[in-house]
Amino acid sequence: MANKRYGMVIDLRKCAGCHACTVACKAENKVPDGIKRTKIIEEETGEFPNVAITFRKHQCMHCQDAPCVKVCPTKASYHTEFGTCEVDPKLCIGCKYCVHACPYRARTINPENGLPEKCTLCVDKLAKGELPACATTCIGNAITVGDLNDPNSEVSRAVAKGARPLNPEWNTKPSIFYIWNRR
Amino acid sequence: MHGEVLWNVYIAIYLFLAGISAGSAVLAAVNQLFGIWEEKVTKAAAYVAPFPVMGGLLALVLDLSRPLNFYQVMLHYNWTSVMSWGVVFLNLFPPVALLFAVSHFTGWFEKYRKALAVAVMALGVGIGTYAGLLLAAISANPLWGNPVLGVLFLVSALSTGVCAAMLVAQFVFKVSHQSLKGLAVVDSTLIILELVVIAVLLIGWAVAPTGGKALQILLAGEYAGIFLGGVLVFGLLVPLALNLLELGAFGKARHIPAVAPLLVLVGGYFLRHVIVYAGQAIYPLLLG
Amino acid sequence: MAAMGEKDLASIALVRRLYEVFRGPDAAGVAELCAGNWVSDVEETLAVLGLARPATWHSLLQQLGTGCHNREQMLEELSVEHTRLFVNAYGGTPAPPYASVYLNDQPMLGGQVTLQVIEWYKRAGVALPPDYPEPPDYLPVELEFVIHLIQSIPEAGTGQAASQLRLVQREFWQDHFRLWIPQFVARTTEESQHPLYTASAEILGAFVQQRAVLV
Amino acid sequence: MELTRRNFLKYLGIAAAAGTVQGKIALDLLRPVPSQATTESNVIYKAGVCGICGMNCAMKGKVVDGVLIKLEGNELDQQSGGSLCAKGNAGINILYNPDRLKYPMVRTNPEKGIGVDPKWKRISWEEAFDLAAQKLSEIKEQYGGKAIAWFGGHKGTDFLKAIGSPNDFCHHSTCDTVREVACEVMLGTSAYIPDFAETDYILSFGWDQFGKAKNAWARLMAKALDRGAKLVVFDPRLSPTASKAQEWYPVVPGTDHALVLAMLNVIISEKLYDAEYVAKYTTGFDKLAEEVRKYSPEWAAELTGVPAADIVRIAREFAAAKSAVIPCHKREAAQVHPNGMALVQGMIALMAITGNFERRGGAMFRKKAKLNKVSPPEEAPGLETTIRVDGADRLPILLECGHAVYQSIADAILEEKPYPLKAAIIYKQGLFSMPNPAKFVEAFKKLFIININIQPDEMALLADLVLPDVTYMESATVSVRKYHALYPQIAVSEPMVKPMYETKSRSTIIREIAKRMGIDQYLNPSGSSVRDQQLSLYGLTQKDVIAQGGVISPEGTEVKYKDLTKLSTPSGKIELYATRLAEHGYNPLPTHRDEWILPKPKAGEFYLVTTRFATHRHAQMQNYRWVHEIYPENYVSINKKTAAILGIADGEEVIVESPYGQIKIKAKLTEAIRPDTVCIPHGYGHWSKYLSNAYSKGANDGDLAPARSIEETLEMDPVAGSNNDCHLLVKVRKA
Repeated sequence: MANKRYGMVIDLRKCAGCHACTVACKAENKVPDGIKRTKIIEEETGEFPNVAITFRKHQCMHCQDAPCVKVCPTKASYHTEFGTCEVDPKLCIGCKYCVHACPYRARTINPENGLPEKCTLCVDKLAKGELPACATTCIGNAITVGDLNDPNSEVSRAVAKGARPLNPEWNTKPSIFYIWNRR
Repeated sequence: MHGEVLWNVYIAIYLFLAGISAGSAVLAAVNQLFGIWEEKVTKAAAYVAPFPVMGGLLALVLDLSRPLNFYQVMLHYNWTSVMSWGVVFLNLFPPVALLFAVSHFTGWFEKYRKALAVAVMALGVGIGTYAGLLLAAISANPLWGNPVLGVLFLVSALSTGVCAAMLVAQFVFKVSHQSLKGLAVVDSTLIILELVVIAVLLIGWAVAPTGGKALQILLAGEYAGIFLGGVLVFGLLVPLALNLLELGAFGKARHIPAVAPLLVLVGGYFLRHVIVYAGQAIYPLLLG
Repeated sequence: MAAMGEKDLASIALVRRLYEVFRGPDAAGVAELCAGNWVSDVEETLAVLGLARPATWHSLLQQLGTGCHNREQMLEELSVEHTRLFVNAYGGTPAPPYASVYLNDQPMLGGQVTLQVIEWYKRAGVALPPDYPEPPDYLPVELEFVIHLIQSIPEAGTGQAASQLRLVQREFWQDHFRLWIPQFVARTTEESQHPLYTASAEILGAFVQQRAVLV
Repeated sequence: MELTRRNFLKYLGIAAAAGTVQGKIALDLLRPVPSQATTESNVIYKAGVCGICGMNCAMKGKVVDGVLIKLEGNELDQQSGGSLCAKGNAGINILYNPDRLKYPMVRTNPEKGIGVDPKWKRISWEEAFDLAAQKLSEIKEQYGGKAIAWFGGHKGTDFLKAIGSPNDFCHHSTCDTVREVACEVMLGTSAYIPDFAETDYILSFGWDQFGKAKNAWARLMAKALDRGAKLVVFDPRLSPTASKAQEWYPVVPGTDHALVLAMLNVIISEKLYDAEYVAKYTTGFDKLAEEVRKYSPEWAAELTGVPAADIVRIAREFAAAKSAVIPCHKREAAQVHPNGMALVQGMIALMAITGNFERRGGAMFRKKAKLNKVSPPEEAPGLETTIRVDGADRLPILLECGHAVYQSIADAILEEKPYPLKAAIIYKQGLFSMPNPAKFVEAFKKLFIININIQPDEMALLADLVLPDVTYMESATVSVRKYHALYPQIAVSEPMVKPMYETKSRSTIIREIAKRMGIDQYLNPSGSSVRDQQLSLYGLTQKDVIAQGGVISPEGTEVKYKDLTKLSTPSGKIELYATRLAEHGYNPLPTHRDEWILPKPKAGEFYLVTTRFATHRHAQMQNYRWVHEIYPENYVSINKKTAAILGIADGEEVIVESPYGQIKIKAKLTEAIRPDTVCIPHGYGHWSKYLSNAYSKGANDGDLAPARSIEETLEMDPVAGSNNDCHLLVKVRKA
């Protein structure tokens, strides 16, 4: 089993909602027209004048207990040695079960090759010791990437300090954590 | 806002055809084992059983976005995936059902017919149930993620299977009016059961925290017409009424041979269509 | 050294004539058209290749017949139409003559498709001069590459070099050229208001359809 | 064998005889090279400078086989800090957009106007240069050089000088002239930089660089917030910046000035100011104190809707903070109102009396690196006249700042006052940069227009001659860090890829035209030798800087503080009482003028504020796929409750009408805006059908703006000449 678990802590207090991550990802990963692997979701709560807006970077959560991996009939969806969720194009038959099973709605189908299209945490860059494209370009420095299984990593420390995943009640053990906006 | 449709009409067709096969297989097996009606009924149902699911499999392959990799699903299994279980059933059912049909057609392996019947019934129930469970396993989906869906798909599979067999029994094998009446009783029972299961589902959604969306889309949203009209009224209530007429519940019996089973079949398709489409429309893909 | 067959020569001549059209009109080109050289070469090569004349051939001849009385005006018309079809047009350029626009995951130039084309050129032993301003997947460049492959394969004989070239030719045609040209042709014929471009696109489409099976 | 009879062999130049052919046809384009079996690509990184916004972030471009694959920020650069915004990342779209202008073109349709197809014809550069030179020479001959104008970026100043024209136009009066002029007269420089990295307190009056994603400022403000700095935002809408603030006050649009004055009043009357700093580094404090005495917090509360107690508290917090800053960029909501100039004066005074200029965490002066000067080989003969078409000669301080009056040009052209304009070279200015563009279209119909442009936008459609420009990814530059230069720094770029198609740089184009007019000796030299010459001040060449990572910091990266007694103001100090304004007969103090406060909107009427999406710069990015996809169209934000009263549903089309025009646009209902205010993001409504993605998406807020004549401008803002785009009320109704 993989003993690394790469994940991301996204500090929503620093996220300007600028979409640089979305565009950098498109450039890095040649994501087809009309599809985004990561995107900013703007959430407004409250009533004027007590209103808050949160910009949240949304993407594949790289769950450790991933519904997509669980439902894939051919084990094409799997965890890499970095603990990220990945799709093996050789095994994938394009049944789309994973797309429907993902509670975060973080997958779609690439019309060019029929494969599930989603964030890979730029696993090829991780393998080279580089950071994902979104993390390097983030103008608010809101994105930290590291090994959650290493208690001394910056991400682990942020999690220890209270960074939370989205919908932990789904028990999918996501590897993407958020530090929520204070307003 | 509308969700992206990734599972389209092919999947609805597949679910529908697989259900017919499952239902008629169970009917054939039950009559084989218990001899409730004349043998022609078994024959009719046994002849129906293997074929729709084969058409369904074709539809399934057409739905794949990587159809050339189709064979991988038979080489690699993932036992946490309901779909892999389905693959097992789908691998075994057609040959067994075909064997059963051949046995009735040619009279071969008559000795093993009962054993075949047991196998065909088990696999039929498997196919009839797993499709619903496949959707039910998607627990994040407020419409699909409901285990009762497995029961609904099974009951509907039996109902459509019985109706398909009824049509063949009636027009190809010219079975007796008596047997048809008996099948109409079975069909009516299944329809009532299906209505009860639907009621349970609706109540389930009504009390579930996220079920409101499911109710909204089925009862008031863009799929309300097809669900209320196509499934409930014309697919269940009208054929039930026709069956009851047929059975003399309202006085003099009359013969309206094909209408009720046909309506049940059409309703059976609509049911799967609605569930497949509404389940996708219920919330959008976030990364489109 | 194996010689090129008649069909290869005709293909080269035809592609060359099409190349002249898609590269854009100039006074010399109009002179060729009006002298009838362009038409007769195309007719002859089509006959050798067993390809039919396109449906718009007759109207092209008519247009040339009347248009050649005022060559300057004809050049003007061709220029405006070439610009509209292939450069910048009101409502979006109908048929950008760049493969990447059709084949990239994203509708823009550059990207994987351009890199692939560069690789095929490299493997076939050709390159664009550094100061050539158009991108490598520009239609006239790819047409020249088609010519290059046709004439260098027989020349390379039967050795490893020849099989390498044949492999490049097969990849270039199957994974690339035959995929985007039909789209380009469809868009051009749909939008073109001048029979020279309609006819040339139709001929290009027919030629690619025929030859794609052979390579 | 029939071969011998084939005519086409003659065409191919191939000799054929008796069944054999000899020769090979020569290729025009492809050249033989040693064939390579390898499929390995050759990846290199090139040094670049982003050209999308004025921040000019230093970048690295990943280039494979001459194809630009990806852009990344250069971490050596204090502005980019290693990151790029969405726009910067989408730069590749600009380079490789199929809609791009590729060759010189002339219009063949003489009719011009909105929605009229110019019916372009590709021509050669020779023809283009000849045509341009001939037209401009004719006009110069007949009407004088002054009949020729340059629009955009002051990049044609030398050309205008060479032909004797004073008409050098830029867009700043619809943008940031109030800030520039106020800073010039009080600080002797055109801008200051917020030292977010160290600050403890940030006060924003509509300033929203989070929302606009200006790289360094957004990044450093995020850092400030992370460090626990306090952010207080006054903005009629909950902007992205406001969404990060501890306190947000939805102030009445156009009234921020009253807040600043009341805070000055509190700080001075409660003696919370830094008396020692004031005495040492400022002049005119007593006059300021006298002026602000009348602006009580209660008075401001009445105008602005911000409770007096909060004004007092914030003023005290601001004064007590160890360091505090009021960032001010341009075109913030409050500055597009006639009190805008005084507002910036007040902001500067507020920071000055609390001792926050040139202090850690306060407002810093730009530390711009020097370069060796380059000048033309020959001095130009001089201007024909100093009287300008835009009337900027009547605003001496604005002119000294090097700017123009933009909005007045349309009327001047139409009325031919003070003299007729006949031709314009328009570079980097879209039609949508102009307020009330319909009026400008009418004006432009009267001119011969040469447009140097990258994409076929509305300006290109109005042009007589379209000349394709290179992008910043195809050219080299020496770029002095300016926007956020805490220490002197220079970034150098090289062409990442060679210029595509037949595009040429502006300097080449202008030189070729000038050559044909016989005036090229008056132009600034350009090219790589000039860049080397500029850098020779540091004993370096362009290549050396690129070898050092593309960015150099000649004096190190330490922040050095400027002596605040040696400023470029007349007194050398910060002038709270701006003597330069007084000299010209203007009010030197940040006096509030009640008559410039808009009347309260009646039912169905609204204040208008504008913004722009983080993914777009002005009206220039909407056609680029990666960012287009994120915000394909704009909308008008309306408060949910107000919309309910008007019966407007979310996503429904509405008509927004101002005294100057109307637009049809979708409504976006939100709680994040004042009920009496609507907000429209800028840059949409493109009507150039050549823009395949942006065409007809959304609407242009500029259609609602006035293009004020010079007389109107002088009445509202005689000092900075700003257009005050949003000094109006709009009506909103269902479409």
